[in-house]
Amino acid sequence: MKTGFYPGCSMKGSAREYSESLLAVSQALGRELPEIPDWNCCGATAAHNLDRDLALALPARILAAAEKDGMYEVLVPCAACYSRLSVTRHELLGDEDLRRKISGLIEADYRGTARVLNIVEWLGGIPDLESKVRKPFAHKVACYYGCLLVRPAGIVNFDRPEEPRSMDLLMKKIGADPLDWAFKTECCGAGFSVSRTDLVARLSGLILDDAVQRGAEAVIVACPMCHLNLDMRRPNIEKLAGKKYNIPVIYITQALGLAMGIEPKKLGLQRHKVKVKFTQGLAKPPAASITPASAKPTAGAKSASGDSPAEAPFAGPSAKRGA
Amino acid sequence: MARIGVFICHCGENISATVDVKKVAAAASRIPGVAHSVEYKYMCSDPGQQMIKNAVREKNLTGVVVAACSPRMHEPTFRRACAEAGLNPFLCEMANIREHCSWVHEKSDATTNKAIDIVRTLVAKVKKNKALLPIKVPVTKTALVLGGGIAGIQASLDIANAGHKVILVEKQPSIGGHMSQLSETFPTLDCSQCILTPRMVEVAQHPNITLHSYSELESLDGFIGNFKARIRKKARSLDEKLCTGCGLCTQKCPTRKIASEFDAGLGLRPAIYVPFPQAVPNKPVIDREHCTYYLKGKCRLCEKICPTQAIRFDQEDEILEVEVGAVVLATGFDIKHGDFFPEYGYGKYKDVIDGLQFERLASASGPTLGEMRRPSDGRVPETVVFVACAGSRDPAKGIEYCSKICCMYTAKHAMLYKHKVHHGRPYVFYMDIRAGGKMYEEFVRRAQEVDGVQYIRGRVSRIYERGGKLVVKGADTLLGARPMEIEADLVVLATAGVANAGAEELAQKVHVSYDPYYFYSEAHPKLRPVETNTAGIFLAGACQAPKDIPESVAQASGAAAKVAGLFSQSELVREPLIAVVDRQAPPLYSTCVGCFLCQAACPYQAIEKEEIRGRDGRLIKTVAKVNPGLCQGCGTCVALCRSKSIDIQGFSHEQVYAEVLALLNRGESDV
Amino acid sequence: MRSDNHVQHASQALADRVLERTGVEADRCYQCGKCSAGCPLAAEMDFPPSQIMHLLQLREFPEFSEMALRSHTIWLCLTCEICYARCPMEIDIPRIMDALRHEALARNKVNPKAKDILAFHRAFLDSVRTTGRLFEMGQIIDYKLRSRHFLQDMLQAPWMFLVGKLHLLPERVRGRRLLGRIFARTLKAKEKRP
Amino acid sequence: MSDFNPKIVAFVCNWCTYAGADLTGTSRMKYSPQVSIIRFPCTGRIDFMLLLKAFANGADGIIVSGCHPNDCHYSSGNFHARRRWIVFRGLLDFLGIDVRRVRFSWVSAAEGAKWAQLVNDTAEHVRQLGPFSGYHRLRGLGVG
Ligand SMILES: Cc1cc2nc3c(=O)[nH]c(=O)nc-3n(C[C@H](O)[C@H](O)[C@H](O)COP(=O)(O)OP(=O)(O)OC[C@H]3O[C@@H](n4cnc5c(N)ncnc54)[C@H](O)[C@@H]3O)c2cc1C
Ligand SMILES: Cc1cc2nc3c(=O)[nH]c(=O)nc-3n(C[C@H](O)[C@H](O)[C@H](O)COP(=O)(O)OP(=O)(O)OC[C@H]3O[C@@H](n4cnc5c(N)ncnc54)[C@H](O)[C@@H]3O)c2cc1C
Ligand code: SF4
Ligand code: SF4
Ligand code: SF4
Ligand code: SF4
Ligand code: SF4
Ligand code: SF4
Ligand code: SF4
Ligand code: SF4
Repeated sequence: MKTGFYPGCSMKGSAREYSESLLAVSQALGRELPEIPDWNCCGATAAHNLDRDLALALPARILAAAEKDGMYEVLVPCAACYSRLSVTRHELLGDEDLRRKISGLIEADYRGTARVLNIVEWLGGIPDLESKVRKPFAHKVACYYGCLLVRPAGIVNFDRPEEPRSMDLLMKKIGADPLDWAFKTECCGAGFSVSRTDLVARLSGLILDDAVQRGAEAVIVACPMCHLNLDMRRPNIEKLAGKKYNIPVIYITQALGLAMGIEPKKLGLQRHKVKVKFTQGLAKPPAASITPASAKPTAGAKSASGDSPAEAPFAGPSAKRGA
Repeated sequence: MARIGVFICHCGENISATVDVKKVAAAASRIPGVAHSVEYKYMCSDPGQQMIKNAVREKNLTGVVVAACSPRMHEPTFRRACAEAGLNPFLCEMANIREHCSWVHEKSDATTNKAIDIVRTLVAKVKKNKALLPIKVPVTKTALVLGGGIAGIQASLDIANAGHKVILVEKQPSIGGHMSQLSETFPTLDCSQCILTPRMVEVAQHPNITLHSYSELESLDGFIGNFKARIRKKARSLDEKLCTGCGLCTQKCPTRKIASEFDAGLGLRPAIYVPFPQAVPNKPVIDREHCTYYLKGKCRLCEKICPTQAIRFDQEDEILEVEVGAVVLATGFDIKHGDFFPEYGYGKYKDVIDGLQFERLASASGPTLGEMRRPSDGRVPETVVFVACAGSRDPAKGIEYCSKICCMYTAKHAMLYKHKVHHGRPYVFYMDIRAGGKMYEEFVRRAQEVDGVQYIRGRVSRIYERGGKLVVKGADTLLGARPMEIEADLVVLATAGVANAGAEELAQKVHVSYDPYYFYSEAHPKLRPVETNTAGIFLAGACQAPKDIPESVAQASGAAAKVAGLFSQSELVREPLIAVVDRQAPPLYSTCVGCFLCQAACPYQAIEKEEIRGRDGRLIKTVAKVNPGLCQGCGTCVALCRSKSIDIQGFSHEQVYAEVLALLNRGESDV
Repeated sequence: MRSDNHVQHASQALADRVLERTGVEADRCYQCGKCSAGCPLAAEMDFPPSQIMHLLQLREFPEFSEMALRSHTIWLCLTCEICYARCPMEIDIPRIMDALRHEALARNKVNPKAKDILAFHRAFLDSVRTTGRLFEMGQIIDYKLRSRHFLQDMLQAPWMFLVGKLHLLPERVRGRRLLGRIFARTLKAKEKRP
Repeated sequence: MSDFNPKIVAFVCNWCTYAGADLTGTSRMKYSPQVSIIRFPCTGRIDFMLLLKAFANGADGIIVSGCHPNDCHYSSGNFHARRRWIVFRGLLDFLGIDVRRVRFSWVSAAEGAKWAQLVNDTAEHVRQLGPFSGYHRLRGLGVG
């Protein structure tokens, strides 16, 4: 009974620090994460954009390999890969003919025994995470779930598609103050990072702007694609918006690692485009990480920080109204 | 031995032109058991009827078949004639040789033969007919009205004014229902309280109406004309007879920060309270969930201050038993609220409110005294977005139907807002405008043309807060579905109208059926819209489906007319064509095996369980029993019963089997 | 069973082909517009998602189906699933978009404005086909050749390399022969590229 | 076979189809005389053993007709009938009776013409099927 690990291509390249931080954290937690033997690319957006069978076959081969290796669940930290793998499992388990057809394509019998886990689910399943915290990550954070972690609800089925809370709860456990903000699940531009950088700059810009307006010190992500768009595409975003955003974008595992006292370098924080400045002392955030626009918190920011979604998601008179 | 008389009618030429009536009469006379067979020009004429009466007396007939027109036309005529001659009317049948024979076939032997077949069939049936006595049930001329909204109020007043007693039971401390919460009402924009309060007072003062407020139905047994109801009068924690309604207690109570139900959570009330100033009865109740004394054992300030010593902390609920002849359900509806619209931030942002909250904001008696101020910071909203169909027509949210009233009240809200904030900008996001009613379309047009409300056709996708404003993301589907954003100060959701939380429980208590959304089902969607499938229980108002005030009132008056009709006689006489369960001598008692398939199938909840006990009180078996007050004689149970233990009078197994055999020209002896 | 043979059913209405392949009924759409209101790229699209649904619904008018197939929309759709999550009729729009893209590709009806997007997808899959995994460096070069956007991202690549995010050599999967066969049986079998 | 005059029994409900057949008469529409009607309060009352009984005693065809769904005078009787009809079809098959000899239909009180049509169609249909000859077998099964 082992939990397998599917890194996915970007974690070997552009999102290297995600995998570095995940492995550092899992090691500190004493959890082994063996990689699925000889895994391949899940096909990402490109495959399902161009061919349905291919889009099912690539993930099916990965899952079949995991099954063969005796893995009963597979951790897929990249939200995009997670989506492809979940969708594939869902579709193949729901359609026997299709399952047989795809099994034929990948020359292996895919059975669907291995469950697919995203990073939030996996971390959420670790008991007593709080006790591992050495230096509370005492920062105001905006948890960014993006699209594929929570949607489509019928397939991923682990948090609600609007106003999700699971990541905020995790952040609370490590001492952070998760903000109530508006762009938790709005799209960052996803796979258009290279082909339509203009669109990515616009969509990601909206996300950063809201986080900054509400006084967030960092955006927490669980997807290399989100990170790429929000961090590496920062110059494009700033150019379009005509202003600077210094807010860092941090993988959930990096935040956790910092709280557990793991050395920033091991977490790959130096590889970010936007410098993560509160890596050492973990005390006060530098003023520079907040743009002038957020210096005077708006009414929204005030009420938002007042009741963080994790503890009182729906405070308000109408919710408590009697019959 | 049967002595059947057969009377064949010519109907002028209507029958005799195609059917050889003489031949039919001759053939009939040869059927075993037929003692008399004649034909005549007009059977329904006075001489025709007289012929039948004479024959019944002179020939000692045990049954009569009139071969003429459709029984739907003249069955009552001939049954009455038989009764007058001393023959039980249920021993008379009609053979339809006009509509089903002479009018639809050409003149021929085949047609005459068919007429003979029909006569033979009915003769076979009538031989198996049994004398039946009409069912008489006494009627208690008191009505129980459940729910004191506008529908319950109207029904109570109409019944009371017809001279009958009414017991009105209202769950809340005051009657008035949702209408009392409304500011102004469409399509005339007259003040809701102004037209409602006089009726509430009338209820309180009417000599024929007994009002039990702050009360609920415990149980209901019995059947039409003869119900027994148990009513729980919840403890108000004060002696209503002593309390003068001076209001000192409510002013002095130190526990004052409780969200007011009447103000839809936008205002506050004390622990001892009257829901609103015009309440009927105008006596407070102590809310034990919040009162400091009940929570912590200290305070009793109200007791000290009350000039009449009316407060009773140890008062207990009281159970009343009443007998009533009819029940009117008028328990109304609710609108959806709570955490069902996360993408709109409903329940999260203070300035995303629902329709009833807007009514309170607009009401001169509301928390802002009618000034348009938004809940979060009290500022006057400059831009207000109204979202129609919020949760209605939305299978994903579990509601497929249109809530019917919200298009109208949304137009009203936008208008009221504009009347109060002249420079304000009201926008309505809608899918369709449903304004079918007298002066309704004109009302909506006025909102657009005169008051300048901007209507945008499209459903809002998302609402979130940004810098103290609410960003509303919509699209105008009439403009290429281009997305658009409006920065609003206030958003009003026209949330779906839904059944009351307790609707299902109540339906089960009184045995009426309900639809998948827990709205009560009418007996027929077109022709019996105010009755339920349970005889003697009627519907009024929004408990049946979302509806506006005029419709609620019309239905309430309809229900009241039905009740008054029922109460117009002291006895209810019903045709005895109902089901009966087999009864036998011991040791069998009944062939019924107690499977109760029949009970589940009966649309009228007419089948009960009866325990058969020995002399020593030991339970021998449980069998089905038909309540003659409820059974409508549909026969569904009969077809379903595998042990053939339930039969229907007038359409019994024996009768219909005899008909089939006779029609196929096989005498009983042939089988 | 759903069929993926795009040509065989060409006489059938597009909406019915889509239904057959995806099980998603565009006909259930009642044009509320909530999808278009929430779609992050609706403003960029020639036909926002609700209009794509309507183009399909009018199945007796082949010219409308054609507009859906040739639309820029289907290539802009990010599969962000926002529309599906919020659609009151629970219509899986992204899935319809997938099916439309596949058909547009198979029938050579790709909107010219989608050229860069398509080039990127192809470069990506080529990389996967040959190595089994995405070789980012290789893909970027391939994409640049296809799209002819030579200057774009020139500034990013050296930086990525510096922080250790770009490798100069691809990782190769042992089972890449099998992957080659998978590609041959799927995408390649249907797509005829110049 | 042309001089074969089938015997068809129609089991109809009082509120819709019986009234519909009355309307056929009042409108003086003509139809085949091979059909005779037996009146029931509701299709829900129609026990399908009766249908077998009719076949066992020489009926060549049967019509069962009542109110349209949702129009039942007793609100749900016709749904029960429809449910039973589905079961009954299977039974007919099992007994070797051609299912086409039984017509299950909805005729409302306003559908006089539909009634005439239904009768003529059924008569024609049964005429083509020929006389029902399986009744000896049915009687052997004890249905008679
Ligand atoms: C925001 C809004 C605005 C509206 N504006 C208008 C308008 O301008 N014009 C218009 O014509 N209509 C309007 N309506 C519709 C109007 O409110 C209804 O038509 C009307 O209230 C229906 O009356 P009712 O008596 O059937 O139900 P209700 O008003 O709901 O009354 C039902 C009563 O029964 C009581 N009750 C419930 N359950 C029980 C129980 N188990 N036992 C005893 N008592 C019980 C309740 O406490 C309540 O007093 C509006 C509705 C809303 C939501
Ligand atoms: C095309 C169409 C389709 C419809 N479809 C449906 C439907 O599917 N479902 C539905 O629920 N409703 C439907 N309706 C509506 C339905 O017809 C009406 O609701 C219903 O007929 C109204 O009944 P009534 O008795 O009020 O009026 P009417 O049916 O008009 O009856 C009025 C009667 O009064 C008589 N009369 C008139 N003046 C006098 C006088 N001075 N003295 C004496 N007698 C007089 C008339 O001759 C007539 O017999 C439809 C209507 C139309 C036009
Ligand atoms: S009884 Fe009927 S058939 Fe005979 S005359 Fe009267 S209306 Fe005509
Ligand atoms: S103070 Fe006494 S009399 Fe006055 S309202 Fe309160 S309970 Fe009634
Ligand atoms: S005892 Fe309760 S109701 Fe009375 S004054 Fe005190 S808190 Fe108010
Ligand atoms: S009445 Fe209007 S707003 Fe209400 S559900 Fe129906 S269409 Fe929507
Ligand atoms: S179906 Fe027949 S046997 Fe069963 S309970 Fe009813 S009457 Fe008795
Ligand atoms: S005849 Fe109909 S109403 Fe009467 S008991 Fe049977 S099923 Fe119920
Ligand atoms: S949200 Fe759904 S129903 Fe509404 S327009 Fe879009 S696809 Fe159609
Ligand atoms: S899935 Fe596509 S169509 Fe739907 S909202 Fe996202 S981008 Fe728009």
